[in-house]
Amino acid sequence: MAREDEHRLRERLGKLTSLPLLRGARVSGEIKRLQRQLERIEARPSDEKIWRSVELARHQDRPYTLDYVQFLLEDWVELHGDRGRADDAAIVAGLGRLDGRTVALIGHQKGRDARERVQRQFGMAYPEGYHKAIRVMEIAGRHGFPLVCLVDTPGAYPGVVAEQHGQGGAIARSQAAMARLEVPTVACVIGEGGSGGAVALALADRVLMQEHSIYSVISPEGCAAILWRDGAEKQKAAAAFKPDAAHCLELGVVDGVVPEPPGGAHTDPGEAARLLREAVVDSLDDLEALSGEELRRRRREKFRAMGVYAVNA
Amino acid sequence: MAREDEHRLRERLGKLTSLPLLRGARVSGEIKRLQRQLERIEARPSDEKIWRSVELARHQDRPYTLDYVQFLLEDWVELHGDRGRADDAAIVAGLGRLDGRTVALIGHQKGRDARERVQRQFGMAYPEGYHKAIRVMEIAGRHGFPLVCLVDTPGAYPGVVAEQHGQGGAIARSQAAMARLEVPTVACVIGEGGSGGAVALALADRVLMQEHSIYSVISPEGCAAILWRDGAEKQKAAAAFKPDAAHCLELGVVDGVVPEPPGGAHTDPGEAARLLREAVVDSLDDLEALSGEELRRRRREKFRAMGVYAVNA
Amino acid sequence: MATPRIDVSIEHRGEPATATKRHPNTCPGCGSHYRDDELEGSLGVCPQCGHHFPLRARARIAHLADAGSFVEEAADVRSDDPLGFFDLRPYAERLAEAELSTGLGEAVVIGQASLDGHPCELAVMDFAFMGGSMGSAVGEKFCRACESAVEREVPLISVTASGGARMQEGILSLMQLPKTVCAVEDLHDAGIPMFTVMAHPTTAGVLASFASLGDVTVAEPGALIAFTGPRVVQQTTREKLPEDFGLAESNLRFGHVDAILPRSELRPFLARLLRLFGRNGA
Amino acid sequence: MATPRIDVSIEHRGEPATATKRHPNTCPGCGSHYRDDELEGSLGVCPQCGHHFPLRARARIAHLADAGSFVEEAADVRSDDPLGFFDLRPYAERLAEAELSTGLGEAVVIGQASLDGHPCELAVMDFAFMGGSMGSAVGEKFCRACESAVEREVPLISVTASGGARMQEGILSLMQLPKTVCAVEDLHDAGIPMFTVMAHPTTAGVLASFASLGDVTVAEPGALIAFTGPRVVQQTTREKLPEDFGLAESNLRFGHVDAILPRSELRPFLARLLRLFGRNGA
Ligand SMILES: [Zn+2]
Ligand SMILES: [Zn+2]
Repeated sequence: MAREDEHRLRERLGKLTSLPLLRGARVSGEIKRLQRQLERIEARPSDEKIWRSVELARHQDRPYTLDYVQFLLEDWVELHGDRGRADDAAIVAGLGRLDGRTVALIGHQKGRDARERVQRQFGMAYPEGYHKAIRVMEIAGRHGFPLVCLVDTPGAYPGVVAEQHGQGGAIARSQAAMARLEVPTVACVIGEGGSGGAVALALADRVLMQEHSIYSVISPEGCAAILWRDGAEKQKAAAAFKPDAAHCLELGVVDGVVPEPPGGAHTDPGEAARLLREAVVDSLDDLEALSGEELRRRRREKFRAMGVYAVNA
Repeated sequence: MAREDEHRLRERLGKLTSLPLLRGARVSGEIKRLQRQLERIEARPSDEKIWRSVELARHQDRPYTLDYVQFLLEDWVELHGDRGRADDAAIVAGLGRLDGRTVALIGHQKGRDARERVQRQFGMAYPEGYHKAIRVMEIAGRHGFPLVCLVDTPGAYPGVVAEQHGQGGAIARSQAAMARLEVPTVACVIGEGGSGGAVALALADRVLMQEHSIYSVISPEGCAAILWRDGAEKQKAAAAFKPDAAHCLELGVVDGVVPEPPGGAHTDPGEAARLLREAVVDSLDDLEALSGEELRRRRREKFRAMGVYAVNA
Repeated sequence: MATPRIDVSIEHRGEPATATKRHPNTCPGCGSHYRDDELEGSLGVCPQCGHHFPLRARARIAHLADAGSFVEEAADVRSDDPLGFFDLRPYAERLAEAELSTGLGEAVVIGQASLDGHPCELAVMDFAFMGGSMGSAVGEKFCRACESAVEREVPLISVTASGGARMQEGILSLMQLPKTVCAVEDLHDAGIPMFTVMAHPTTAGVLASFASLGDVTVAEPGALIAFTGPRVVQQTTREKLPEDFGLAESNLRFGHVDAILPRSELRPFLARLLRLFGRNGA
Repeated sequence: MATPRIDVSIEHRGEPATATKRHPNTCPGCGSHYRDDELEGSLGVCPQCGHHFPLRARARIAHLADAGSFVEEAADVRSDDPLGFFDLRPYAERLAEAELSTGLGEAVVIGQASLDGHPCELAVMDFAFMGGSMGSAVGEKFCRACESAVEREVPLISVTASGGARMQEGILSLMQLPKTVCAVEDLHDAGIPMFTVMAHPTTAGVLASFASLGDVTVAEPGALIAFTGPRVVQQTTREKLPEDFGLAESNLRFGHVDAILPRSELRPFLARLLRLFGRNGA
């Protein structure tokens, strides 16, 4: 399997020099990073490794969005509220300076202790959270601030009021707002990238995943309950739908994998943040070479090309 | 007084030929209409006449927005909901064909009987009503449909939940949406143009008033209660702040007065609708000669110039 | 509250796991039973109580498109099996079975048509094909419908019926959300209108992407329209659900759809919209 | 419910008509009394309980602007009396009295300044001038502040304190809503940021126009921020009002402001915003 995997990645590396987004001096750094990833990923993750990522992605000590904000940004100003109904604490948004430039940052936010978990609904946003995100995206667009999104949610909040307030429409409109932006956008999955609630913040020019994060259409438990009719088959489900970073990269769903300290991001949050910062800044440096119109066009083209289907002869 | 008034109107007529919005063939029609108005308005309305307009504007049989829709539009399709929380029945919005062109129409809607009055909150919208309006304005903008607004509200709903949902911000954003549109916009006050709740739908290229409608910053009762400390002084208050069409025209707040059948619009709704239709269509015909950008620029300039102030030497 | 982890799932209103299987031609509203030709004659609407039975994609197209006007597009686009997905049965087997039982290549049918003489593009989903779930092929076909509409400068009419994303394609099925959103944004930018008809059920990934972005949105009576369906909400939050949770009627009240239309009124309504949104009002 | 007809009014939280007149230097929060110089030294914040006394426009500018940096603009713009308005007293007399008692020409002071070295434009309202009500002169001066900010490509900082529209100018005062909204839209289009500081009270016409359209909006603790004030809501709807109805804290909870900042933190916060929104992050 290792051979096959290496081949795939080398193939990706081979394509890289012709990728329109990566040009000139930046390409060499990009290749180096991918080569480092290549070295780390010696084999396609085993089923056990996939499950280990699920556990690490949900680890209770894993750094959350506001932890990374502390490491990444200067002059952080958190912005609150959707200007309509609420300030949803499951999504945080604000402005700060990253490597000398002002960026807008939006991320899901889980709670660290029991009280905060309830206050932030375990990182599961209501429509109000996505409306707040859209509002801050519009500020970014108006003032030319690049947008950085950190994705970390089990999914959008599955409640009565959330439905009444239009959960589906809010997620659709958050993606639409990202599809319209004419500023550089980078998203990174830093923990759980759960379904629509996650992708609402991930329609970006560059989508990254931390090494031990997961990105999936459904939770392993949910998938097991529906397809195996037994929630306990969650490991089997995860092995089948492959939410780990290596597979997402292989499927072309994400543009890069951000390494974590050995043992996972929670073992050394400072180092995890340093690695995240490097990846985000490199991506922004690349993207800032392009006009807003060009960014938008390429962003849409990228997502337009996603998926694997057959064409019957 | 009649002399002075006639002088003012004639002065307005004199300026008309140089008004940049009215050019070529349309000007003659415009002048004719103003001349007809001039003939109707023989004297500055007396205090009694002002109060008569207040009563007619609020007359329980006065045609409401949906009554005019019946007369004005073909292929009417009402659009519902703010896509976030509610469908506020105090504002109706939709699409229809007016004189061969598709327009978006938005208006306050009062109820005719007790049940409907409650359902429509006496024509006093919640923020949700303004959000619905903004949504339909955006559809108009996207597809190049001219926007027609019919204004008829005692004011925005003065309730706890309306405040919690952001009444002030909603009214501000509805105006802002109108300030951004690049399609022709016409608003007509068809009854009560009460305060912020009214102006939220009236930041238009052309603002008209029906002859017996009123347009005011506060209700006569409210003004009397505050300034005279006695709500019963409402007639005195109305005489002082002059909410009638003639005075609004004189102050440059509205661009034209739409005649009503003798005795008021409710005495002959069909004729009132015919006169309204003529005024709206004429306005649209004029405005459609201009580019979207030009419309927006002139619209903002018009409102930028509103107000009377002194400059101390 | 335990941490809920599910938010995309395929589920079916009014069909508890324990219920005895009802014959598809028996009305869940009033218990009347119909022959196939009876239901066809009534557009799948129960003459007794007005219940709207699911309408298959071909039947929907036959109803909406002017006779002989429909020209199917992208019929050759089929699902692949990128993950080699295998739950209780292989995905490939499920696909083959769906194709056999429905006579369709995928859960959506797209193509050119005219309605009341107005040229338009149709994208019609079919719940019978794997619960109308959205995988790569559905996403691709919807995008092609958008592009065909843009190219021919005609409005797009989209009829949705979907339990959500197609889990068997893993993360690729989730990517159909941003993919279809981008296609709709291109449509918007080109000034092409999109009208959405939400049939039962319109849920999860489809609701959270293209279905919510139409210029005008109407729903069929009684259709479930929810991002998270009632069973999952109930299981994860233990909340008491309102009687009409997630139904079209509730969605109208909460401002999410423009109208609820009985099937018989749908065609004239769409014709009216096509007149209104036609170039130069034509 | 009788049909309520009021929705713009000047009113004052915590000042029922029947209350005995409190000395302006007596804290309504804790009853402490201060000398003028004591309050000046504490930026008008009660050292005992943190209550924020109203801050006059000049004092606010002295606090926010770098020493000597403020250059007033449009000081010559004054109110006129277009309606010859006369209630219990003539409007002209009220204006003269306001000018005498406040030393200001109008309820807003605008001008160029720098804050922590960052050039900016200030538009600061003063509640002491006829309740901070917005007439033609206030609207005009606010628009000029926008234009000055656009011309010099510097951010606009707007501090609001207003009971609403100035009734004595009738419909012309209402027209200041769309007028100032247009000015802010021009500002937005030019890419110039606007930061809004909502002081007590920010209500009615001002809240329903420019005050709500800033890029970043902060409020002072305890400030009343409402379109319709509590007294009118109570009178017209007979609803029971929540304890914190319309207060800054309630507005934060309902998502209408970005933050509540004690006056001592306002200047560093604005300096941070000016750094963030500076050209090239400078
Ligand atoms: Zn039945
Ligand atoms: Zn105190």
